[in-house]
Amino acid sequence: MKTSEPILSLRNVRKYFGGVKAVDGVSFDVYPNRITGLIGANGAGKTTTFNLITGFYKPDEGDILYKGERINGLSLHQTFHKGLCRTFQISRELKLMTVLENLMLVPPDQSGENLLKTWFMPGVVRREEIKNRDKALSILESVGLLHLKDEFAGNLSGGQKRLLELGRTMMAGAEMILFDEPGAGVNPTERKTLAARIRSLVDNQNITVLLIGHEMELVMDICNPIIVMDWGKKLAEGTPDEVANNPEVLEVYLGGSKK
Amino acid sequence: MGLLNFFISFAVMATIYSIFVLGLNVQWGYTGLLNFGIAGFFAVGAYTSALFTMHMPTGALANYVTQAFGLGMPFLVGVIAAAIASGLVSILVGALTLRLGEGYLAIATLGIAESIRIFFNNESWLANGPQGLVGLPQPLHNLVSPQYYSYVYLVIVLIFLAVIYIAVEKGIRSPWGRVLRAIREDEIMANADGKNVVFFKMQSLVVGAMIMGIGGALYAHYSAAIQPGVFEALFGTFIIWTMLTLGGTGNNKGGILGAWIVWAIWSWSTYLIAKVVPASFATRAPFIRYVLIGVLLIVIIVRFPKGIMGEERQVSKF
Amino acid sequence: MLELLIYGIVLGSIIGLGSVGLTLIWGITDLFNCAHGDQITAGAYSALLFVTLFNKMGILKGIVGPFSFSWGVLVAFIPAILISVILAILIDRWVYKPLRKAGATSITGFIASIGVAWALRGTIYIIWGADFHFYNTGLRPTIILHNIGIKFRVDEIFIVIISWLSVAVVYLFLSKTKMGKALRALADNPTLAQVSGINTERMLIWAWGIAGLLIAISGVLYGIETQLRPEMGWIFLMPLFAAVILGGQGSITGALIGGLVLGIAQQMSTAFMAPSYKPAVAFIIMILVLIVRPRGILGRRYS
Amino acid sequence: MSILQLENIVSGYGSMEVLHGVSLNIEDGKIIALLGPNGAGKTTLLRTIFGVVKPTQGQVLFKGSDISGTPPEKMTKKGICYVPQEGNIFPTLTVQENLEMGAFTREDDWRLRMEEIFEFFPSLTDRRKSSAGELSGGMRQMLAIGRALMVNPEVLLLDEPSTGLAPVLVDHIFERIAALNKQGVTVLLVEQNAQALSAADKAYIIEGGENKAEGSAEELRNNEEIGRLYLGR
Repeated sequence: MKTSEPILSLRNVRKYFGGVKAVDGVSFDVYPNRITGLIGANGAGKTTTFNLITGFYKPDEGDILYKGERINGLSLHQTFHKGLCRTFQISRELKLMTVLENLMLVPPDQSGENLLKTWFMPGVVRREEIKNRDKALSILESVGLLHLKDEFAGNLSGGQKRLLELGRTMMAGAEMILFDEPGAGVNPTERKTLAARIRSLVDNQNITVLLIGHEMELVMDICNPIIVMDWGKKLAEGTPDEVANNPEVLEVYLGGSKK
Repeated sequence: MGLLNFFISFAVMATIYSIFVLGLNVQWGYTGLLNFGIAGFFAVGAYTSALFTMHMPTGALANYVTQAFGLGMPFLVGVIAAAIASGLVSILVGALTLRLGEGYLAIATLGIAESIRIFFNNESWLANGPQGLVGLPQPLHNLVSPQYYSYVYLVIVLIFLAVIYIAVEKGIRSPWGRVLRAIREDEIMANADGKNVVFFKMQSLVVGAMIMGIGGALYAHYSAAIQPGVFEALFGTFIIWTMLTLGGTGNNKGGILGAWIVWAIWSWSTYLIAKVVPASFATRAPFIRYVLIGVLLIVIIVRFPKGIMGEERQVSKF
Repeated sequence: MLELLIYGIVLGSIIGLGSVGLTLIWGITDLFNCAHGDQITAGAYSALLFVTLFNKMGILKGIVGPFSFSWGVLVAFIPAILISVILAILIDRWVYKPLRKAGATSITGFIASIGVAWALRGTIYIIWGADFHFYNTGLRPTIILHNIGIKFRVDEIFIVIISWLSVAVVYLFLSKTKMGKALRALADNPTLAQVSGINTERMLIWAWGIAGLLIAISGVLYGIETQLRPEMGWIFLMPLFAAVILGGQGSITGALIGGLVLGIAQQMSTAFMAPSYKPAVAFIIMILVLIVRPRGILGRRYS
Repeated sequence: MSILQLENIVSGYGSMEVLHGVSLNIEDGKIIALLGPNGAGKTTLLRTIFGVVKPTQGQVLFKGSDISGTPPEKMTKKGICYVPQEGNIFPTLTVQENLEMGAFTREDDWRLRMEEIFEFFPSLTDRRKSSAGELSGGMRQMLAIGRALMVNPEVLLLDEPSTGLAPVLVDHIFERIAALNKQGVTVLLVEQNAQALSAADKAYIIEGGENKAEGSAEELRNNEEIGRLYLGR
């Protein structure tokens, strides 16, 4: 199963908030071109783990290695520039900006982000904008939001916001994407389409995915391996079958009624 | 003739206020930075330009006026120095406050502006303390006779307004402005999209503050006299907020419109109050404006939360 | 130094009392009320109105015990509180309620409250003018403790006791009574409070009423300690904001501690720099604390 | 006999209409599940029943009398309680104070009732004095339901009580809901997950603010089209 070097490694990572051990000594590896699942109950520390990886929080202890490089202590925008892109549990979109603007914001290091260049090198800025616009339009077409390109992002439905989020990760040109509950608030049927799109990101664009999910059918279907967290610790790790039959996981997480 | 003169001096002040509104719009309208300390940047700009362009007092005057320096430089140098000084102060303010939440930023800037005013009031060695500075040089003043000077100055401030307007519009409609608006909408999201939020907020704060510094300098040279009392929160900060809120937050044209409307109400009300109110009450009459601007602000907020002109749907130009 | 500490505690108690009402409204409605200071001014002047009236009528002119103020001032507390409570409730009905209905953000409310502040101050200027006023112009008796070499005014004992008593009453009200708990519930989660059968609009009247009560008391105490002028509340607002932020949103005990910290720091600072820098000291402390503890000393929030 | 009836409800927020005419019939003593995709208007429907949102057309009948437009603070007195999906506890209040707030509209003594609720959710008992914000997800959900039960409601409206819980806890919550129902409480349960069907007597499916299907839990489970469209099968 371990065909290559891990792209991301956590080594004994801890994060405490006051007295609460949100993440309590977690270690795992994520291998390239796979969808690794991260499951566990609310409060198990999954989202905090994401926040630690992407630099939203600094770990109190332990190391986070991305492609062999220690990245703990970098901030959110710095990990983005390393090639890590994340989504959020509750869709966040830039509400009073259009769908197209939401995507055009994403490409890193745009020369038009330098105020002096917007005044003195308008030609360069313009050419780049046209390039980014065309890329954004083609992504919108592929996720099926092209007809909404001039709509305010805040006016999209729950499912459309998830698609916009997906488009955003495609726009980022990231090597690894961390999805925080991409299926939340999406009905079971739409969820299947979403799963297929995530699958195709991995298969066709050599992207690595780490995914937090609550919907067992989604996670069991597309993730391998799966990591189970409970009370800030890693409880189990393995293939979907191994996890589903792990007695400890059955007891504290899945319960008897599940397969 | 009197009415025309009145109108021209009204227009000069409305134009200067339009410049302040543009500065605030960069900070609040496009980035969501609650700057309640405009008066502080206003004061820094005005005093810097005054100190750069005036000469050190000599002779008998030196006994009554103390100031740290007087470089006697040209008007334009004063304005540029005002922008730079105001920008530097904003970097200091930003370093202290930009990591705080939005409400905290508002109160911190309010406090800093008050502190700046207290500083100018207390430290007489710097700019003559509470008496302030008088006799600021006026550019091109020998071009026309003094009673027509406002006409010349109106042209000068209009040129400044036009240049600043174009520069701000260029910036806002480019990817730079897009990042600012993204920060306004959702800071964390902008950060997750790889933008260095603190750095961009700092840029917005500094650009806005430099514009306010220029506004302060233009005001100082027009009135030719400044003292700390001018830079109180009503005249220096809240009237500008009223203008932007009325005109339309996040819309530069709307902001300028708001500046002209509010300043019209403000200056006409002085005139009207003076006519209507009996002479025995004259000392208290100016305070009717306090009530007026207060009630106006409430009515605007309650009736037109988005202002006269709202933000356009598509801001980026590509 | 000890003397400055005592002055600091007096000032801190007044700041603490003033900021409790502010933090209460902030906690419950999410509104940072910029008019709080000017409402304090209005409270102080409403008492002045009645003190002047009593003096004209020639009643209640006797001085209370060892203090500097007359019985008229003590009696005037009652109408001042009434006026302040009604004013607070009316402002909420006329300004903030429409904003709530329109779903406006707390920032919008903050800007509107600036409008309220200016309107109130302008009105006070128009009625009473810009001059200073005093409740009583007589002597202000002092106590001198010779053995430790400090002196303070007798009034200050009264001020400290009333401040602490008022804060304690509000604290007990919020933690022990059903109405108090409902107010805290409303601060925590307005929608759920409504769902639980709590009439939120009626509770907000209570909240503003309590704020009005505290405002009047702190206004009159502040007037006894110093003197009355139209900007008194606005200038006072700066340390109040700082105290509330130091204490953490909605925390009563936090506001009191924040007030004491600021009062002491401000008075102590006069040993090193000009007294007119006192407001600036408040701000520097506030910013420093916020950098270390972004939610204030006692502030906490759950997701 | 039906305890709660919705007739052709039209409602929404401001100019945005979410429900375009939904009818439900909730029988006394049953568990009714309300299923449908995200954005179908399920939460809006609960909020409309409870008076948080006022219907622009149609009627909500409780025991035969029209209660549409009654403000939410009066609903608990009538015997209807509502547990929202998110923000369903007061985080800085203690567990006990949370329950006390549930009894806000009771004028009689509610202490006995509080003890009954602690018996019903025993794991809450040793956390009485803790701030509710410190509880785990499962305990929060129990507290939220406990708060609603303080007034002995006849009808309980639950909005996705299983969200974010471990499957093992979901089983537990559904088991408690069934136990409540045995005590005679009528439950209207909004859910996305198909598991709700096994707990319910009857289910309605709504989509796009309109009724799509209804039937016994059994019928809907065996209907292939519904399974494919709404249950992700």
